[in-house]
This record gives sequence, structure tokens and C-alpha cells, in this order.
Amino acid sequence: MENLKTEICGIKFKNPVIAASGTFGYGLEFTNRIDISMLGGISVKGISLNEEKGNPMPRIMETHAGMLNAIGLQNIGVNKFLDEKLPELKKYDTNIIANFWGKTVEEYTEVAKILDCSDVDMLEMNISCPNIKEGGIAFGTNPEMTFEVVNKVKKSISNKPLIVKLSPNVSNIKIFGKTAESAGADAISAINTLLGMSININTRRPHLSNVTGGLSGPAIKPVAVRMVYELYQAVDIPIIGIGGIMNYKDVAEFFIAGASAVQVGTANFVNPEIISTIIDDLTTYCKANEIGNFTELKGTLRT
Amino acid sequence: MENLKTEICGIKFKNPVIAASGTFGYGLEFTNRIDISMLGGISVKGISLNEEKGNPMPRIMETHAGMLNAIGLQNIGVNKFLDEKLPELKKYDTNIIANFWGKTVEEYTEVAKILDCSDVDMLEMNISCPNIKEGGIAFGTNPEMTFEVVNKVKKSISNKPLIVKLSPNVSNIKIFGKTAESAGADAISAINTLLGMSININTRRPHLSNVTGGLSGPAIKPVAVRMVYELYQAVDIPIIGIGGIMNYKDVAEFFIAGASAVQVGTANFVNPEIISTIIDDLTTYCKANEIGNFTELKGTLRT
Amino acid sequence: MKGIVLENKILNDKYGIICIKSDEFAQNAAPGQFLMIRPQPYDYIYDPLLRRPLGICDINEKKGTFSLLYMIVGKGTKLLSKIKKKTELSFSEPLGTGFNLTTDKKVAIIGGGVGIAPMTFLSKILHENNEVDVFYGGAEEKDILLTHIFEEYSNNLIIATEDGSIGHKGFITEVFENSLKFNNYDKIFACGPKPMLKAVYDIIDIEKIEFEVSLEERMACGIGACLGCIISTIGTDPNSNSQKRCCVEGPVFNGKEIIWETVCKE
Amino acid sequence: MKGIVLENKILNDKYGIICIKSDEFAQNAAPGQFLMIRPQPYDYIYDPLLRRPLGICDINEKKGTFSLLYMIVGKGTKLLSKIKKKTELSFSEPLGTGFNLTTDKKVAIIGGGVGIAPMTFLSKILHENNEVDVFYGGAEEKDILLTHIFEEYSNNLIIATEDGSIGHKGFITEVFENSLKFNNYDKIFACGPKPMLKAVYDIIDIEKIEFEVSLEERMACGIGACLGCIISTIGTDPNSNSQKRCCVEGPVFNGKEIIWETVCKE
Ligand SMILES: Cc1cc2nc3c(=O)[nH]c(=O)nc-3n(C[C@H](O)[C@H](O)[C@H](O)COP(=O)(O)OP(=O)(O)OC[C@H]3O[C@@H](n4cnc5c(N)ncnc54)[C@H](O)[C@@H]3O)c2cc1C
Ligand SMILES: Cc1cc2nc3c(=O)[nH]c(=O)nc-3n(C[C@H](O)[C@H](O)[C@H](O)COP(=O)(O)OP(=O)(O)OC[C@H]3O[C@@H](n4cnc5c(N)ncnc54)[C@H](O)[C@@H]3O)c2cc1C
Ligand SMILES: Cc1cc2nc3c(=O)[nH]c(=O)nc-3n(C[C@H](O)[C@H](O)[C@H](O)COP(=O)(O)O)c2cc1C
Ligand SMILES: Cc1cc2nc3c(=O)[nH]c(=O)nc-3n(C[C@H](O)[C@H](O)[C@H](O)COP(=O)(O)O)c2cc1C
Ligand code: FES
Ligand code: FES
Repeated sequence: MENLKTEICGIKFKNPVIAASGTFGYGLEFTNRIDISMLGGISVKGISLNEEKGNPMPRIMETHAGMLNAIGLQNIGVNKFLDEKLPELKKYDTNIIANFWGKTVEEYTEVAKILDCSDVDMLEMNISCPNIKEGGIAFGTNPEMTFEVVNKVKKSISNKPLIVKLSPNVSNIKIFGKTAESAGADAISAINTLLGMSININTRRPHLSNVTGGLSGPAIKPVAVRMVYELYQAVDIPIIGIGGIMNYKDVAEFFIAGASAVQVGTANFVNPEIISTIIDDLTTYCKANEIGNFTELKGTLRT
Repeated sequence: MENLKTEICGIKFKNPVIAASGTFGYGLEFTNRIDISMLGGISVKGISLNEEKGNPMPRIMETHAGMLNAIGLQNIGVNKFLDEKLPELKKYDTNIIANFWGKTVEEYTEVAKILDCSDVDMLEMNISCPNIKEGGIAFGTNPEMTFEVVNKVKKSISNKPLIVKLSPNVSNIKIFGKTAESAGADAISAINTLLGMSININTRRPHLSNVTGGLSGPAIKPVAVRMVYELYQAVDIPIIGIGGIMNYKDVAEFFIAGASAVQVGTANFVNPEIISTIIDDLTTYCKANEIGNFTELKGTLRT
Repeated sequence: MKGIVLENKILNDKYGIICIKSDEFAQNAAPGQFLMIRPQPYDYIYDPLLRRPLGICDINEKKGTFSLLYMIVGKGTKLLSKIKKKTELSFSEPLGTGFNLTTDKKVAIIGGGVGIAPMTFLSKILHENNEVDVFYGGAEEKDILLTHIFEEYSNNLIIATEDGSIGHKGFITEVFENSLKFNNYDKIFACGPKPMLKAVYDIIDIEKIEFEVSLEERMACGIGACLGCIISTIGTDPNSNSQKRCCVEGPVFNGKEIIWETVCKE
Repeated sequence: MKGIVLENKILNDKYGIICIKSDEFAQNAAPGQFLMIRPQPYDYIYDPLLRRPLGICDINEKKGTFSLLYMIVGKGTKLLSKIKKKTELSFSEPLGTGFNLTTDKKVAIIGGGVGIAPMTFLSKILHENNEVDVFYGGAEEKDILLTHIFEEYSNNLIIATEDGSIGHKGFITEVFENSLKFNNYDKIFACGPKPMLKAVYDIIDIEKIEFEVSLEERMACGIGACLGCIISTIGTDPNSNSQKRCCVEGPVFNGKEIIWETVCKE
């Protein structure tokens, strides 16, 4: 396991494989399936100031090599998270990343402040959710708003490193990476889902009640790898690669493109044990290829 | 076949199914496989003023439910096209759409002028190719440049309807649709490929010589349908839907989202006879569902 | 978990039943539970991507096998119907909260279409120490399957099809409503299309009869992580509904608690 | 076209050979041609998406069958290796420009690894009225396949493996170079890894010996439409190379015309 140890923003990770927000619940859903202590970290379902009900059903639909979701950030709210979930989670030896969001800049900073004083290891602000009316993607697709919200959040916290999660639904991801960096982000995670849609031709209704939803899964991996590669050229802070990762080879691809860690999302639905398989395979891969530490792969793309 | 007849920008189509540019060669490659006279139209491989060599090899790579390409717009140039290909193509009873591009505004207008006086039925300007250094996507991801190049092209032609082909690699496709419309586009086609990338982890080289490439195929269909739906709300000119169409149900999906016609791309590689199957199936579908004309589906999404 | 397909029988052009060997699974399954199964035997192929939820139709604890009854509706179930004997498939453990079993009661089991799947397992268990009437409805004869099992494991099997091709002509709920004149059921177990379940809810005196329903929603994870499968139920707080995950808190719910308007919308 | 799989034999953990029934295909195939085949039998599954190019390894015109020798390298060929007898597969007609056959000549066939695939068909035809020596190289014994065919349809079969596990130890090109001291070949046919082909090109006196090579490039369409498979050749205009589509103008090229620096780059 030495081969996989790493550090991001001063936080030690036993390996660079993190469960992606919204695909791993509050982590506890997986404890009778895998030993979550073996994970590098868990990014929990996006937390907001107050409890949220999310969107009406239906919320998910499969597409070719991918899926659409419009959960709408249903969550129990930051206080309940801290009271009921975090103490349970802290019993496991893995980094807890608090993914959070708000409808306004004020909500973002308030949640951030509360989480900053909690027992979580890192904060991950989601400015890229395509499934909510207010906030979310509206912040993540406008550089000025990105700067403002990231900057205000950064100024309101003092304890925990801040990851900013970027939207892929933009013309130029480098601009958003640089903006987040200059606004104070300690790391970047990319990508969130691509905005998509699917129609039931019999009823002529969208398959999702929210009409559009976020596309994730192997279908989007080429877009995600490209964006991580572009970000790596644009920013100096660590990049956490996300999008369609299904196996250790995909992890290697993101690292070579420039990632310092990865998050695994939709794959957890396909197979709830998949993350532990990926981590085991990465160890084997390092040994077989005499790689002292997996992070040596970072940014080694030869063009 | 009455059920499929339609008219776009005053041009009569026997059906709304068009072969997408770059995936159907100059059309003639398919004549010993299907009767190309049964197609609604053929958008030929993107034409430029002079012959182009395109990118070095390798140029293609398969991804999950999709593929990446970086052909780089290799083509024989407008004059050779008009001399050698068009006369052959005109022997078939289908609409010929001249897809074209340039590295500069001047090149765009020059090619457009030449094509405008030729025997083709419509022009389709590609301002969204992700695989060339100059021109292409640079025009398609900047509203001002989009306006300028579309407007100049429109002013330099007088005979043929002008379709503008949009890039999906933008934050807000509506802006580009409206811009193209206000600059004089007679129709819009969407989408071109999503910018993506894939890495060979053994060699640590990109799978494509051009590093990045355009993602097409079923993987991108949800993004394409969403963009057509957004464009339908934003513009009044006809929209030609493109992206991951594999069968008649996909065609229906694009129509319900707001398309007036569709283009079939990558599917031609999977099965060179696929377009004729799709057209046959659409006829059957109309009959089975007592649809007088397939265009009745246009924009009928119930939300 | 993984298991080997022992048999995959196509019943007609709409349905198939697949029997899989797995001692561990068979030992842990309870009536009303379901599993998530990968219809694609190769783990490196990502279309279809997600596992599919299917009710546990039957188990044989001695042989260590279980069966799934599936309706062929889309690509996942189409693929499933092509799976050959001896193929290894991967699937979850038994998931969700099953039916609350009764003893020494008079119960009715109502199944509509492929909603009958979990009822086979249920009736086998209930029939051991209850009086069990099975009401089984479908659109046409093709939808009426496994009747030999219900004949063996019920006191009465009543069938209805919409086109009258077998059994009573009409909706099974009509037949059931009629039978309420002559029968006092202590408990009803129902699974099938949501409008059918709601019709049963409307028919019965919900204060007097226990009513458990098994509901379906599209599922991505099946284990409570994605929040894709929410069912609105009457909450403790009268001003706000509760949101239950069909895969964990269900698929079996107390019919009384369901907010039928929201659930039946689709 | 469609055809039924008659047999799919796994030769070892690296290779398989599949035999498919199709009279139309068998009648129209020429040595050096290839086909595009869908390794996924279900047309509604889009992963893998594209068809895969494979050389025509053998045909039996009487029985109306043809065979493909495949190396298991990725998901397409892995899937192909799982295809069961009686499965219906879809594929193109025979594609591309095959070898230019000779009569009454002394020819050498050089095959490296799975590059041997189209050479089986070729040697059968050439052996009817030429003197044929087959040089067959691989990394290890596993790579040396179908030797019984080459023994029957050649005058000499010379084998080399890099690890020496069978035949000469070393590169087949070294063995071939040696043999040139004793043999005057009129024509060389070669298929295999590009560096091997280039080595042969460098060894022979290209002005005196005819040299045909079969090249591979990743292919999307196989019919000249996508421009994904370009091979640079010496053009008529000395200032600029020609761009040939491997799938239509190839896969067999005159070795003299290839611009080896660009082709061998990958
Ligand atoms: C708890 C539970 C138990 C179930 N038990 C059975 C069973 O025992 N036998 C059986 O045949 N079916 C059962 N279903 C339904 C079954 O899951 C779907 O029919 C199946 O997933 C469709 O997959 P597909 O790939 O064939 O269709 P797709 O191509 O995915 O979709 C075809 C159609 O089925 C609908 N659909 C897709 N997924 C679901 C889903 N999860 N639930 C309901 N509808 C869906 C789609 O909206 C679409 O209209 C159950 C569903 C749930 C949630
Ligand atoms: C004209 C022609 C004839 C061929 N004949 C044979 C043959 O007779 N037997 C045989 O085993 N193979 C042959 N090949 C190679 C064969 O097409 C590839 O091995 C196959 O497509 C790989 O598919 P996959 O899904 O298993 O691998 P993938 O997962 O697609 O890729 C695995 C590896 O194979 C490489 N690859 C993918 N496609 C091709 C391709 N079209 N050509 C070369 N490399 C590729 C990839 O770059 C990657 O490194 C031929 C190729 C061509 C172009
Ligand atoms: C059902 C679902 C719910 C998600 N919820 C969140 C969320 O709450 N916050 C967030 O930042 N990202 C969320 N995401 C995005 C994922 O974390 C991830 O960025 C995306 O799915 C791409 O990765 P993947 O292809 O591995 O799934 C969600 C994704 C899915 C599929
Ligand atoms: C190999 C290839 C070459 C292409 N060349 C062109 C082109 O020359 N001009 C153009 O406008 N679009 C080109 N495209 C884009 C397609 O026309 C189409 O917009 C895109 O592939 C999405 O549709 P699909 O998913 O059906 O393939 C090309 C696509 C592919 C795959
Ligand atoms: S299916 Fe994921 S929470 Fe129920
Ligand atoms: S493979 Fe498409 S042109 Fe050769």
C-alpha cells in the first residue's frame, strides 16, 4: 500500500481513490459491502444549509454507457449530517470530504463555515450541479460568479482545504480552473456531469421529471480526461479527476493526464465493491510495473 | 414515403434523414451498398478552398459507446469536389449539402461563394470542428466571431440556403443559435463532436496524434438531444439534429425535442446500410402510429 | 455475488424465467426482496451499464438456487433472455425489506402482470400457515404464468385478463372487489402496476385490512446510495411528506402510508 | 452480411480461430482482403461500437465457409473469443485490395505474429502454381499457429521465435536475410508488425524483388468514408506524399511506395 500513499493539500491519503459525491451516499450505505477504511476518501452527498427534498421522480435514466440523473441534491442538511452521519463515519479510517452547495453566495459561506469547524477532512464546493434551479451550475458556468463564490467561501474558512468542483458544461475549462485558483481554491475536482436529456418517444415526455439531467459514466470519460489535461496545463493546484472511471486503467489515464487523485462515481452503482477492486488492482499495477509511488504517473503524458 | 416528405428552407426532402458530414465520404463510397437516392440528403466531407492533408495518424480511437476522431478535415478542395465528385453525386436523386470550412473568414466566404454557384442544394458551414488548429471551433465557441463569420458568409451568397453547424463545446448553446440566426443562418445543425481525449497508459501517449479529438456516437446522444431542445426554444429557424443516432427511435427523440431533420454520423461506420434501415423503419413507424407526416412530431415534448 | 445459470427458459415472447445457482443467495432471501443483476455477463462492456432490479420469484434452499421471472421490455431484459446455461452472472445479495409475514390469517395476494414475480415466493411461504387466495391479473393469456405453482400453493387461484383470453374478462381488481362481498381478508399483499395498487387501496377498508404493496421505481444502485428511487410517504410531521428509498425502506411498503397521487404520476 | 458461427476454437490464451458460414462471402473473397466484423452479436448494444477489421485467414468455397484468426488484445477480440457456435454475426463483404497473385514464380511469404492470418489463404492459392517458402516469426511458441496448413501448402516452412521456444531463435527477418544468400525470390509477400515489414524492406533489393505488404491501421468504417486509416505513399508529385486509405487502396500495398518513416511511427 506504500505505492499508493499520497498527500493532497497537506492531507494524507492512503491512496488517491475517493468515492464521488452523490454516488456513495453518506458512505455508511457501503459498510456491509466493503471495508470503507480502505478508501482514500469519501466525498459525501452534497450538503446544504437546510434539508432538501430534491426533484420529483423519476430522477434517473440509463443511457448508452452512461446514465442521467436529476436527483436535485436531496440531502439531510448540514446539521443533521454533522450530528447523525459524521460521528459514524469518523469511526472509519478514511478521509471525509464534505461536498456542499448553496442557492446563494451566503448559503455557500454559511455551510462552509459550519463544516470548517467540524471533523471533516476537506471541503469540496459544488458549483456545477446541473439539476437545481438556483445556484449550482449558474455559479459554475460564469467566471465572475465563480470567482465571487469561491473567494467568499475561502475567506470564510480557515481550517480545511477547499476543493472547487468544476462544471464541464463550459467552452473553456481552463478559465474556470484559473479563476477558482486565483479565488483561493486549494484544489480542483473535475468533472461534474454533462447536461443531457432523454425522451420517452411513446409518451413524448422527458424520462426525467426535471427534463434535463446530468450525464455520468464511461460515456463521458473522454471529455473528463481532456478537461483534466487542459486544467493541468492551466493551474498549479492539485486536480482530482472524475468521470467514467471503472477500473485501475482509467485511474492511470487520469493521472497521466495530470490528476493527483481521482473520484469514482457511477461505477459504484454498477458494482458496489468496485472501489476496493480498483485500489487492489492499483497496488498490483505498481508492483508489476515497478512504480514506487503511483503519483509518479502524474502529468507524464508524452505528446 | 409520403409520411416522411418535408421541406427545409424551401428545399424539398423525400425524408428528413441526412448522412452527416465526414461519416459518409463524398457519398459515392456507399453506392454499391445502399441506394443513396433513398436518402433525404448527404452532407459531404467538409470542403475547404484548397486540398487539405489533415492530421497525422492515428486519427481515430473507439471509446465506450462512442469514438474519438481527429481527421483534421482532410479533403480534396472545393474545385476538385465540384469537378470530380459533384457531377457523379448529381446522378442520384438526393439533396447534396456542401459542408465547408475555412481557416479565416475570407476562406469561409470564398468557398461559400464558389459553392453558392454550384449544383449543390444547400450549404452547411462548419464552425465547430475541434480538430484543426486555425478556424473551426475557434469561430464556434466565441459569439462575436460566430456572428462575423456567419454574417460575412451569408452576405457573400445569394442562391443557396445556409445551415450553420454548431459546436457543443460551449456553456450556452442558445446564445450561439441566436447569434447564428441573427447573422443570417437559414437553419442550424447541432451538434458537432464533443472535445475529448484518450490515453494509452502503456506508452503514456495520447491515442490520437492530435492529442484531443471529437467524441461522437451514442455516448453523446443525451447531450445532443438536450442542445436541440434548448435551441428549439431559442431560435425560429429549422434545426437539424445530430449526435448518436442509431435507429428510428433516436430520430423520433430528436424530432420531439425540436428537430426538423436529422443527420446520422458514426452509425454509418457501425453499419453502412443503417440509414436505409432507419428510413424504412420511420415509414413503418408512421403507418403503425397513424402519423400522417413524421414532422408532426416536431417540438411535441410535453414537460 | 456470482452464480451460474442453470436454466433460462423463455416462457413466451414477453417473459422468461432464469434459475441461478447460489447457496449464499438462496439462504438469505426473504419474500418481497429483490436483487440487482447485471444482464451483461462481461464486466468490461458498459452498455447496458447499470444492474437491473428484479424481484425474487422463487428459491430452493436445498438446491441452493433461485429464480427470477422477467418481462422482456428493454435492452437489459432482452440481453437476459439471451443468456445461455452455464453462464456466470453477477448480482447483489437479496436487497430491500420484504413482506411482513402472517400466520393463521386469511390473506389475499394480488398480482398484476410481471408483478406476480415476487408473489410466487410469498405464496409458498404464506401457504404453510395461512389461508391464501391469489388474484392474478394480466392483459392477455401470455401474462398469466406459473399457474401450476399458485394452484399448489394457494387455496383459491382467481385469474382475470383484460381481453378475457383466460379467466374472468376484465381487471383483476374488479374480480377482487366482488370477492370482498364474500370474503373477509385480514391482510392483502399486492404487487403490480401502480394504478392497480392504487385501485386496491381505494377498494379496501384501509382501517380494517392490513395492506402491503411492493413498489417499483427505476433504480441505479439498489442500496440506498443514489436517491434515485424515492417514494413519498406520509411523514411523522403532518406538514411534510417523508421520502423513502424504494430500494432500502421498500420495495414493500405499508399501503396506508403511500402518497398515491405522487407515486402514481408517471 | 450475416453468417452463422460453425466453430470458434480457442487456440491458446492469445489466439482463437472462428469459422463462419456464408456462401456469398466465401465466393467473393480474395487473398489479402479483410472484413469488418461486429464482435457484439446484439445490434442494440453499442459497446463495443465499431466493427473490427480482420484479415481473411481461410475460405472453403465448396462448404461456403470462411475463417478468421484473431489475437485477443482488447474488448472486441475478447468478446469474439466468447462467441458460441450457432451465433449469428454480422460483417461486411470482403473489403480492400488483396495481393497480386503470381504464377510460376519463386515467392517468399513472411508473416509475423497474427500477421500470419491472411497468409494462410494466400499460401494455399500461391502454392497451386508457384514455389512458396513461408517464413513465420513470433515472440514465443504460442504465436506459431496453423503450421499444419503451411506445411501442406508451402515448399518450405521456416519458423523463428524470439525466445527460441520453437524454430530458430531470433527474429524471422534475420532468418529470412540469411536465406537470401541461397535463394532468389521473385516476389515477397509480407504481413506483420510494421517494424518487421520495414526490416524486410531494408533487407531486400527493392529494385529487383517485387514486394507486397499488408498494412494495418485502426479503422472505423473499412469502406473509405472516414479517412481514419491513411497510409502515406510516394505520390506522383515528388514534392508531396500521396494519402491512401488503407481500407480501400490497401491493405495490400507495393512495399516500394510506402513512406516507412511516417507509417512506422506509432
Ligand atoms: C424492486 C423492483 C423489482 C422488480 N421486479 C421485477 C421482476 O421481478 N420482473 C420484471 O420483469 N421486472 C421487474 N422490475 C422491473 C425491471 O427492473 C425493469 O423492467 C427492467 O429494469 C427494465 O430493464 P430493461 O433494460 O429491459 O429496460 P430499459 O431499456 O432500461 O427500459 C425499458 C422500460 O422499462 C422501464 N424501466 C427501466 N428500469 C426500470 C425499473 N428499475 N423499474 C421499472 N421500470 C423500469 C423504463 O422506463 C422503460 O420504459 C422490478 C423493478 C423494481 C424496482
Ligand atoms: C486490415 C486489417 C486486418 C487485420 N487482420 C487481423 C487479423 O487477421 N487478426 C487479428 O487478430 N487482428 C487483425 N487486425 C488487427 C485487429 O483489427 C485489432 O487487433 C482489433 O481491431 C482489436 O480490437 P479489440 O477490440 O480487441 O481491441 P481494442 O480494445 O480496440 O484495442 C486494443 C489494442 O489494439 C489496437 N487496435 C485497435 N484497433 C486496431 C486496428 N484496427 N488495427 C490495429 N490495431 C488496432 C489498439 O490501438 C489497442 O492498442 C487487422 C487490422 C487491420 C486494419
Ligand atoms: C446520482 C448522482 C448524484 C450526484 N450527486 C452529486 C452531488 O451531490 N454533488 C456533486 O458534487 N456531484 C454529484 N454527482 C456527480 C459525481 O460526483 C461525479 O462528478 C459525476 O457523476 C462524474 O463521475 P462518474 O462518471 O464517475 O459518475 C452525482 C452524480 C450522480 C450520478
Ligand atoms: C470521422 C468523423 C469525421 C467528421 N468530419 C466532419 C466534417 O468534416 N465536418 C463536419 O461538420 N462534421 C464532421 N464530423 C461530425 C459529424 O458530422 C457529426 O456532427 C458528429 O459525428 C455527431 O454525430 P454522430 O454521433 O451521429 O456521429 C465528423 C465526425 C466523424 C466521426
Ligand atoms: S436505487 Fe439508489 S437509492 Fe434506491
Ligand atoms: S477505415 Fe474509414 S476510410 Fe479507411
